[in-house]
Amino acid sequence: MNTLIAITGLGIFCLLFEILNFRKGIIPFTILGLLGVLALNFCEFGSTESYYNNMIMVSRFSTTFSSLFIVLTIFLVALSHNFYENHPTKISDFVAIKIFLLAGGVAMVSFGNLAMFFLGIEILSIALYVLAASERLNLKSNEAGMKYFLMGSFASGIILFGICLIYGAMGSFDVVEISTYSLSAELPVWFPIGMVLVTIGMLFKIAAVPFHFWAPDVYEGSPALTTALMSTLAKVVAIATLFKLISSLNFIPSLENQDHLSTFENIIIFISIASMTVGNIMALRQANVKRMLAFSGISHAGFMLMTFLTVATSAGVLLYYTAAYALAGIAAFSVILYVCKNQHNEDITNFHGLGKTNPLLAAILTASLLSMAGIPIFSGFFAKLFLFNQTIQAGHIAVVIVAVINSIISVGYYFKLILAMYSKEPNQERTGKPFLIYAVAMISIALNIILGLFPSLVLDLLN
Amino acid sequence: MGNILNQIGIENYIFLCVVLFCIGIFGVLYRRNAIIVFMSIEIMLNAVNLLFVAFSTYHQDAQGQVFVFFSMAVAAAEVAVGLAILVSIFRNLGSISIDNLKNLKG
Amino acid sequence: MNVSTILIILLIGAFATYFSGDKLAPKVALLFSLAALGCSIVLLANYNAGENISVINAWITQPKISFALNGDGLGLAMVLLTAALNPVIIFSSFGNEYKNAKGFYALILFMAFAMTGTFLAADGLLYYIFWELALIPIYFIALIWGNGDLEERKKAVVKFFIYTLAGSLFMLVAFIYLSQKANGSFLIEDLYKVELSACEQLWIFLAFFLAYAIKIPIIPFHTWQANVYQKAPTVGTMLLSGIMLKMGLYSVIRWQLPIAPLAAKEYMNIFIALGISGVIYGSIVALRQKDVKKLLAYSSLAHVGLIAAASYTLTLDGLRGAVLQMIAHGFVVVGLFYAAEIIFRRYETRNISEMGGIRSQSPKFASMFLILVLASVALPGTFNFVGEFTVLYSLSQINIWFAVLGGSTIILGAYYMLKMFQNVMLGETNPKTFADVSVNEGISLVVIIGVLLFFGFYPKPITDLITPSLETILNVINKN
Amino acid sequence: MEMDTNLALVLVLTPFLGFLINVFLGKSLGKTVSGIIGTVAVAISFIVTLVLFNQISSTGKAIQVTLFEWIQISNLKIDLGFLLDQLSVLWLLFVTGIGSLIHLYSISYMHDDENMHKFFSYLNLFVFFMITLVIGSNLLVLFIGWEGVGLCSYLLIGFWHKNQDYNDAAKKAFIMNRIGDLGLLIGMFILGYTFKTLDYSELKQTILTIHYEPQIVWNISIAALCLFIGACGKSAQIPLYTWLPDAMAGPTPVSALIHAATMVTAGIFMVTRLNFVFDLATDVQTVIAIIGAITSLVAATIGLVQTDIKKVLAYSTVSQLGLMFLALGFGAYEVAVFHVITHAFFKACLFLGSGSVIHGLHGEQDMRKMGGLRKAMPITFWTMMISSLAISGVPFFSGFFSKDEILMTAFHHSIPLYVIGSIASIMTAFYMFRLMFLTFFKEFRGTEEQKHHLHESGSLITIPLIILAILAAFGGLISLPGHSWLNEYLAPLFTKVAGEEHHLGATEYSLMGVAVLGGLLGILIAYIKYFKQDNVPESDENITGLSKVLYNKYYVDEAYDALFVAPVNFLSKFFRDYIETGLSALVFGFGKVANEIAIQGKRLQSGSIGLYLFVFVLGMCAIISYIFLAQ
Repeated sequence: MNTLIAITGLGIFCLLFEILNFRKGIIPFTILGLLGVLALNFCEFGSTESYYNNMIMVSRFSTTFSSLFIVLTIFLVALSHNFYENHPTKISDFVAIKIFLLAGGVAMVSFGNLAMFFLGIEILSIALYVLAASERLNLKSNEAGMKYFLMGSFASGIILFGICLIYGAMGSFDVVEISTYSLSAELPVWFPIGMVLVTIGMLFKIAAVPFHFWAPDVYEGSPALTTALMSTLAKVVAIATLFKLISSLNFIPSLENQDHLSTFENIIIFISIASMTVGNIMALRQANVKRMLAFSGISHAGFMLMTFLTVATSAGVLLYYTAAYALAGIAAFSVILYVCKNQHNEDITNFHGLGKTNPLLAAILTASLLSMAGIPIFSGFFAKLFLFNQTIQAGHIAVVIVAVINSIISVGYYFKLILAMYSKEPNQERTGKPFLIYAVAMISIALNIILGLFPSLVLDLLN
Repeated sequence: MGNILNQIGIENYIFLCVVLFCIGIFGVLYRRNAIIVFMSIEIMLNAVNLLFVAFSTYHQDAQGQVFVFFSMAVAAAEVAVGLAILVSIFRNLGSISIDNLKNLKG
Repeated sequence: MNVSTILIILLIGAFATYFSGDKLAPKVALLFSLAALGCSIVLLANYNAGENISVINAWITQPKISFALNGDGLGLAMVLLTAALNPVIIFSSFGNEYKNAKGFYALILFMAFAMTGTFLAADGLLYYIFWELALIPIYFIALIWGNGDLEERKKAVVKFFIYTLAGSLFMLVAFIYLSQKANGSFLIEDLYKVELSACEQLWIFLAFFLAYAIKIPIIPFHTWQANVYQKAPTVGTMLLSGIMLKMGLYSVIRWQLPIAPLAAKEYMNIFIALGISGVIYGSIVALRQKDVKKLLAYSSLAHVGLIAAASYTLTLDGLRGAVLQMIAHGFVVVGLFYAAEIIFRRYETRNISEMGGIRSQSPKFASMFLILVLASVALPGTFNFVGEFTVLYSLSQINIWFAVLGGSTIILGAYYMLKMFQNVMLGETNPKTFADVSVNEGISLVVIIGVLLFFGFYPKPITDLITPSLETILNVINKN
Repeated sequence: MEMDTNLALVLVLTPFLGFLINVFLGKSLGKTVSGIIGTVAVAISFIVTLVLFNQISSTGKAIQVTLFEWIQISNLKIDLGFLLDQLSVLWLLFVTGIGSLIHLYSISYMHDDENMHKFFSYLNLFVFFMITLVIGSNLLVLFIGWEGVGLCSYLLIGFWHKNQDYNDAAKKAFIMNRIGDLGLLIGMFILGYTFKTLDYSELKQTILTIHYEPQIVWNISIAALCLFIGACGKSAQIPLYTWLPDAMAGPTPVSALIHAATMVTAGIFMVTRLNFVFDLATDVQTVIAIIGAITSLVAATIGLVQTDIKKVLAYSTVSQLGLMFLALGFGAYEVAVFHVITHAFFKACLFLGSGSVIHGLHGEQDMRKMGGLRKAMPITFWTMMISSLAISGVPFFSGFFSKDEILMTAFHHSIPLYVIGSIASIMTAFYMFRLMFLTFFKEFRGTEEQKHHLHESGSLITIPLIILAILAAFGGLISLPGHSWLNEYLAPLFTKVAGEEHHLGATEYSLMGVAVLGGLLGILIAYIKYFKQDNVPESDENITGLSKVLYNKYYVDEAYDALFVAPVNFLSKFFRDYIETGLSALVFGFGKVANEIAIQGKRLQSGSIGLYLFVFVLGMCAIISYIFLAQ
């Protein structure tokens, strides 16, 4: 709870700083602030209380995920220094928006009431619409914003309808009450329908097939930093929320009662397989790196969805996977931000010869890509390992086989980028070594590897 | 209130709202003018709001009606952002037909 | 002092090499590889003294993955092979100038680290991790420092990487499945204990087989080999053919057979036949190769085919012969590739037709090359003969025809190797001048030849080293 | 015991030492010195052999020396050890003896060659391996020597390595030998897992004590057959004989030492060594006899028309070897051994003589360009004449006794083979004297300046000739019909009673007569054809009819090329160009498919919001209907 308040306060402060005309300080201040928030969040760690008659429920799940979000936001904020240095007027707004977005995210994982959940989603989405369209004069950015906005609000319409039906069925928005009702023998059919609608809405947010079409376009169009944000923070928030929604409303058991479970699981399996496959295969032929990562994100969404086959036990795995994925993503994007700083596009050609001009960054990008591809000692590998382990335990070995085949395909495009970096001659000289970018890249990849070497650190938080 | 509902029956409200909602959806699907698409989305939201109210009466419980305010506020905020984007698109493109937004693809 | 020391040395070595800068890198790398060799010899001494040099530490609790290294005879033998070849390989590269040498040598050491780990790992997942790690350095070595047209090279290398990765991922699935059966543990002992139905065993066996057949390679999974050997820098080729192939063969013995013995027994003949057809196929294809490295690639395809066939016999002789032959082949193939490199340094070509008449220019080199050639065709008195004899003998126990067909390597091998020798070394004096072998080059070759001849007449130390652990593995195989 | 070990080691290692010295220091030592070193090294082993011979023939019991365990195989352990018994020592005697003579000869013969030290190092290496082959205590040690001598013959045939034809000959020799070696290996395997040992003495024990189930007998026959294939390879029997004539590409001393006296007899040695195995495989013995007979005949017929002096000798060697195998086929091992020895004497002498001729004519080998050398090089002439008489089986020369015994044995077992053998020996007499007449009689047909330089070779060449000639003349004494020293000496080796002493009855004498007459007949024909009518073989192009077929060796080489080499090469090309490419195309295929799908997929990602939302709604409806309307 305090975390949420603190974050919001921080956002407001950012805006104030602009007014007090104290731009220089914004980034460091925010980072410090966020670190403080992180500390605060750790204090709440382990405690499970609910505030404002169950509007917010702080639980182990919410705190751990919130801290992940905060860490990611710290990185993103740090990156935005370099990103916005050419138009300083924007900086406070955009930092502030990111902070509010974080607030939305935290609200989403720690909701105790569907109203809070809806609010959170909307805060997040609206912030994202703004960020996506934030380059006013760039048509691409506008288009991205528009597409995201239209489809996003459509999706929130669906979600709202779902919530409404749930309410109709249960007569309450309170998670606890719903979860108790949902176990009762006979339920109006609206409840599952509502749940499914909400799920679909969330699947849109995490860009799972067939609700994924927006992702590549929006990722490509929006400013690189926003893309980074979407593909890491936003995706993680969405998947975490969906997970919490399904687990905390006892949706699975209630389905079991109406023996819809198998059908629901089939849906999940289908969607996750479809997402992996479509994502990976589509990524093969992409020239634009952001677009490629969008598709890779879709496939990762597919992987993450596999955790929904074992909701009861796989919170920790989900956390680990998201952490690994997001950290790798941050590292990758920080390099992309550096490379494509003054390019008008993010084509793979921009990366030619990076291995010669900036060996360190090239190494980091390689590492993060390898992590996404699931090569050992990078946490991406262990994430996949634990995921497969879980899924095989649940007896869905077929899904694992498909997943394996997919991770083979994925190597194909991840290595296209690596090849470009190492086997081509540099086609531009890259000047300057922006400290923050290097720092973020190194820290995030370091975290990624540490996670790989000591997976238990994170894994046991939720087991 | 309750008795009216008893006469009419909640199902009809649901059907009505579903129909409205679908109208909204179809609007979104088939209209190319961004403004009208917005409006269709609004229809969807309002259909839901109506259903909220209906349910809240059905359950004899105010939460639903409160929620409607939430959703209205949120919708307003959304549309504000949306319109802002639309304006800048209009500035750059001179049109607000969503068919012109096909540069990002493949 | 336990086996982890050697890993640490190599890892530190990799970093030290990278940070020592391009000038020093080769020396530092050599230094550390020698240190590793020394360490492994000390370990061998301790092991023979009956000291326990294995390591086991808990690592990940859920699922139970432990950092377990198993220093038994078999593992040590392979580690010794790696540790002994590594300095030779590094030293052999001193004649060449590499741009960004620090990265190059660091990668070599890192690869040595990974491969050593693979040979030592006693935990399924740890093993898998090392197995994958070994893949990355060679990828970059071949990609960045390789030769030939870039696009071609890229195709070859990426194919190699994806292909091998594809194989090993299925192995990973198999491991996970096994660990489920072994209630969550990846430890090799637990995996050995797992009771599997025949059907399960078959699938597990096939999953492993895919990984190993691609790595070894057994036909028809060998398509990556020749191209990568040709494109990679000779050092990379040496690492690949000298040590990395042996990872696959070693794994067959250490993991595949004991874990799925029923399947191994059931389908023994099929897999032996595959291996042997590899022998014949490889030899025949080798006959008409224009590129020395490609020819050697196919020749080693033939040899490893024989080794694989031997290990699938599930007899003590088979396994022992396989291991002996692995080591012997490791040395001889490194020597041959090095010889090819020496010629390349002088003639700037790997095309056999552009060579010839070297013997009259550099008799020393010619003689050494001849010895290597003879070793690779398993002339008695060379280490390879010991291996090949044992291998063929074990095959003859299963079915005399296996021995006959496998033995055709004696004839075909002699055919293509001598043909190659004749076209490369003999004939009218070559117009291009061939500077006599330098001291550095000489040393590497002499060391290799020395090893081959010594163990050719006195293989006992190695046999005594490996036999006990092979027997234990056999006991696991025959437990039911 | 200790003493014996040291002796054995000295015996083996001195040639090896010589090899090392010549390899590493040869060039600096200078030609003569390296030559002397080589010769001395072999001479020493010869002396050692004499000592051992003395000891063994006195004590009569074999010396077994085990150095250390070599190869461990679960059910049979293989030591690196030596077995010095009557057979091996006897073999050593002429290997080292003739070896040292030929070394001596080579000092002068190779003196003009820049790589003389290399030549001697190879020769020494050869002797080393030959000794190993002979005194190995088990089949695998024999195999070391077996392949080792093969290697040396490869090196020496290709000694002038700038000439690719020679290299081809060398390669051919090595590979054909390898075919045999595979057979030998397989034979070993079968013996190995049938009797759990490869050690001669143990093997003998087991085989003699074991009681025979059909399976074992079968195994034995198969093993025997495989071993015989091995012997065929080394000893140039049909079908693996074609390498020997080509091997004449090597320097003449090599031909004398390796391809006449010693290495090619390794097959006979091996069979004799394993006589207890072959005795149990009677049908295999028959095969051996037949193949031997046929080989001797075929080779002899080819020999009739050859014009290259060394080729003639080469084919005669093949045919003589055939005769030896004929004897082996009848289990008359001692007879075969006897002929091996005598043959070693006179064939070595002949080769060296021809060498001296070639030397005198500066490398001319074509008999059509020789003639009338009798006056120019009398010693060469007389020595060769003696040897020719010996090989033609003229009475009281060594060849007479040995060949006669073979034919007698043949007569006792199978008349047809006897006939074949006799015909072969008649031919032998003919072509040998054809050679003699063409080379030494009438007047010189070479160029003027060759004629000008004609001279007798130096003493280093003539002395060995003379010694060998003497041996060729009187070598027969070691096994006179009636009371044969050799048979008694070798008796302990053989399981069954050594070849029953032919008590010289009427048959024997008549047989002798026939043989002698045959020999004389051959000589006579040659005399008439090449002395009286002194016609000279036509130059290659206008050779016709049967003689053309013979001159081209029945086109066997061509046949082999067509049957084996060509198909393999075709296969190799086919695999390389089609299978390989096909396989890799298959692998790349997966990637291609994925990419194709991706390209199609990009179409769907058309950028139109309408479409996206449409799919969205579609998906939603699908899901809901699947869950709720499905049942």
